[in-house]
Amino acid sequence: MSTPPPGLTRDQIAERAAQDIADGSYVNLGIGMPELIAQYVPEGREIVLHTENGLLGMGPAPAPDAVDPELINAGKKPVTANPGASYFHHADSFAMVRGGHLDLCVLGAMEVASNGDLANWSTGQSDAIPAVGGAMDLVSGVRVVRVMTTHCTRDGTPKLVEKCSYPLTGAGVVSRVYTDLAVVDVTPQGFAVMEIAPGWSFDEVAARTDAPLRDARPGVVA
Amino acid sequence: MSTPPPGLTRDQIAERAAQDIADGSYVNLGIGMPELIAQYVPEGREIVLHTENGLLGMGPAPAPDAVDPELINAGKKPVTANPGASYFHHADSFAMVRGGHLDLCVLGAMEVASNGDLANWSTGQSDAIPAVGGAMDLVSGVRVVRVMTTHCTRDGTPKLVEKCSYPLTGAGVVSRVYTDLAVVDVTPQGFAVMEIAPGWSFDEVAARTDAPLRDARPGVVA
Amino acid sequence: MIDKRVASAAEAVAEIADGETVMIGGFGEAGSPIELVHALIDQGASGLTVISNNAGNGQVGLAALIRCGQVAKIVGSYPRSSNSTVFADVYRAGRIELELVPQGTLAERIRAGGAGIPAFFTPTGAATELADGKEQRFFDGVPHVLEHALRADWALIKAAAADRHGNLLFNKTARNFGPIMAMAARTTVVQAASVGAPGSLDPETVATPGIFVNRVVQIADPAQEFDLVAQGAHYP
Amino acid sequence: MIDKRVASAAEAVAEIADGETVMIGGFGEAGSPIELVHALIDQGASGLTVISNNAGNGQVGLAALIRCGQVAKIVGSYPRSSNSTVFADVYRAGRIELELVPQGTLAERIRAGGAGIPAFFTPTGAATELADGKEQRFFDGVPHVLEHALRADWALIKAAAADRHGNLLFNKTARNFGPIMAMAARTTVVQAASVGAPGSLDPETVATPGIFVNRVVQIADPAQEFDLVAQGAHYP
Repeated sequence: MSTPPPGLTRDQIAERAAQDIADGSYVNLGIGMPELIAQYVPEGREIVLHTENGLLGMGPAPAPDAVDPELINAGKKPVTANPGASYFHHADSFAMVRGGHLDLCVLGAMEVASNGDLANWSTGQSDAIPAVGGAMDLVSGVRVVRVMTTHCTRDGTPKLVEKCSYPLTGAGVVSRVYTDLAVVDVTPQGFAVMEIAPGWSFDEVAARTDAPLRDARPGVVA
Repeated sequence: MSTPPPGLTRDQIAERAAQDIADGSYVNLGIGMPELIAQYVPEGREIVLHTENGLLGMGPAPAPDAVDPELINAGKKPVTANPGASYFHHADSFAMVRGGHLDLCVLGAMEVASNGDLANWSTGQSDAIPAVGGAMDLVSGVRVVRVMTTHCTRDGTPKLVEKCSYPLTGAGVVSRVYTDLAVVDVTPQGFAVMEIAPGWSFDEVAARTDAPLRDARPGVVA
Repeated sequence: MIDKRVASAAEAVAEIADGETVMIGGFGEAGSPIELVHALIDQGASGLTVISNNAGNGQVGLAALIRCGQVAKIVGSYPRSSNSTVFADVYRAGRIELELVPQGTLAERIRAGGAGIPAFFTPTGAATELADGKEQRFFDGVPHVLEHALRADWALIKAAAADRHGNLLFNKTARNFGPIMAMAARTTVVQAASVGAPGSLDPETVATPGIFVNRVVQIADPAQEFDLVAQGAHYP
Repeated sequence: MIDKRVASAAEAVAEIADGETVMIGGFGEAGSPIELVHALIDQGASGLTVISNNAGNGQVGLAALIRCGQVAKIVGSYPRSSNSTVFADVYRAGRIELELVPQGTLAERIRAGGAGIPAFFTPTGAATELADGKEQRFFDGVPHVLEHALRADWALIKAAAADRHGNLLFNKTARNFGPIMAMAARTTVVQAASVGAPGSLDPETVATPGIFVNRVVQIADPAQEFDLVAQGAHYP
């Protein structure tokens, strides 16, 4: 088969993920790639970003001369607060998370299984420093959990798998995955491809996925 | 035996109970008679009153023309807030109670048993309207629970008993009782009389108590 | 755009359906969302389960809702009132069910409902008849009971100030159950004396973040239940 | 008279004893009670169990406390740091124990410790290896784990403003664990940039009521851990 073109850039994935966020949503964006999504919320939609360290209504990064070291996000980077923001302590913040008050979170992933299992906190390696943060809370409490990730690791190993090999963050929690190659839904029948990156074929995406894929693109008869 | 003089007035009982409140204490005073205690805190001692509906630093009743219907105590009466006060919601208020943060509460009683059991919420009568409020929370969480009450009911029935006949508020919770006739401690050996009202004898108090009494007054050899 | 304002109390409570569970804020007469409760009386939903610390005062608000026969069950801690016989009369007539809960347990069960905690152990009420039939367990030698979260279809609460996002400030001890009921209901309806633009409230002082609020009705000059009861007012 | 002020950070932490449990506020570099932690380093108590979301940054604060060998165990959610290898080095050398807790469970366990709730069920972490060995139970068909309260001998936290009674205000996301740790310790020590008379703080906006606070030290111009780490500062 011919070599496909490059997949979507990180910004393009973020832009695609942002299109699915409804006006008025309360959203938590995971540390790293998912943070980019905030920059692509379509014009005319107002969303409220939650950062689990204690801020609802998070705004963009401040100008370098306006950094307040006591106003940071969960990734420990300086941020701002939008009009209508509020500050609260950690127990209240995770009451929002665990209590089902957030509409959506978009997290990074090491692996997503075709039953919706997510692994994104530990490689299980004995010399790694264990660290979990708020990921398990988010996946168990937020109404809709999506993932934004590269389709494969840097060495080409698929991240969409039949069964996670890394320790789980949560079981059966992911409903949709945005990658550089495709938009993939988790369904009762496993992974369903909803969209494919320009220049890529279903078979090329399937070859880079370690689980059965169903072609569910609108207009495509599988 | 000769008829003893009247016992202490409600104000005198309150004054006596107030003397045992240490400077700097956080205190909850039950609805009714115990509320009087606030008026008799000895000069030079600063105490902070908690009212479980959501105020720490409760002050005295306001002037009639300064009543705010949204500033009330647990007895639903208008109060004021002292400098250093704070308002909070009910879950935070009872976190203070249940979490052991209050030094002392003084409650009313229908019965106190010699093992410290307290009954003060229900007569168990089938036509009564059941109501418990915060009493059970207070007795299970506050470090020291004392009682202020008349020694007997209006019809002369003793309130200090060997075993409560009414439904319990809490088991083994009361450590000291202030009445119009005596100050009585609850000890591992049962009730111990620490002080007696002027003009009253130990035997006269014992005759109005429905449990064994030990005379533990300083200087008295039992 | 996030705009949780609705035009009237009637509109805010229009969808409350027969048989649903409604949390109603307030402690005694402080913090009662009188205008919302009266709108619920006008609306007529019946067979309601009401979660509220008390059972109303005088002949207005929750007492009137009960008198109108709309409440099948009360979950609360202190339904006795020195200024109303409405609950007592209906209860003695066997026309209302009561689940009596210690006040702190009531608050914690509501907070748990809002925080995604389905159940917790508490020492409150252990070794009393209110623990009968409940799972018990000892921690550090002290008996505790397992208590379950409370949630509701609706919460009706009163705030002093709000913004378009539903952020809330309360007034003094009228705060009482407002913030936790807002967390524990599927749809939280707030009456607020003022409703400003986002940014009108200091983010450090917001007592209820807007994420917990669904609808805000401005009632610029709310009646005080305290005053209505003192005046002998009767609703409807 | 209630006066919780103490003259210095050294005096405030003087009684912390070997083997005790210390909660340390802060998330990342925001809200770190740097001056209190440095006083604890000077004081020298060892064998401590530290409850803190992270495990320190750079070579100051909690990272320095660990480097000095004073910490036997960390209870936290995210001890990795992009700007410090202190914890990683000590952990790989087998010289520190780690109890890893999901961040929301950590917060809820601390809040439970302060609220007199010995244990609660949470869905977080169920069906993961962090639930291994824990009691599990289904609610509404969803697996939950039983988590136990966390308490401590000491809490060291940072506030923006305090009064003589120990009422506290915080600054933005530096609030993080401060209010709940204050509830869960036998002795809560606060460093605050300003300490006023009772009445200097608006009672509607107090984030931590003074009942949860035992000692207040004024540190008028506190160092920001963020700045110290950026400067490559090293303590002691």
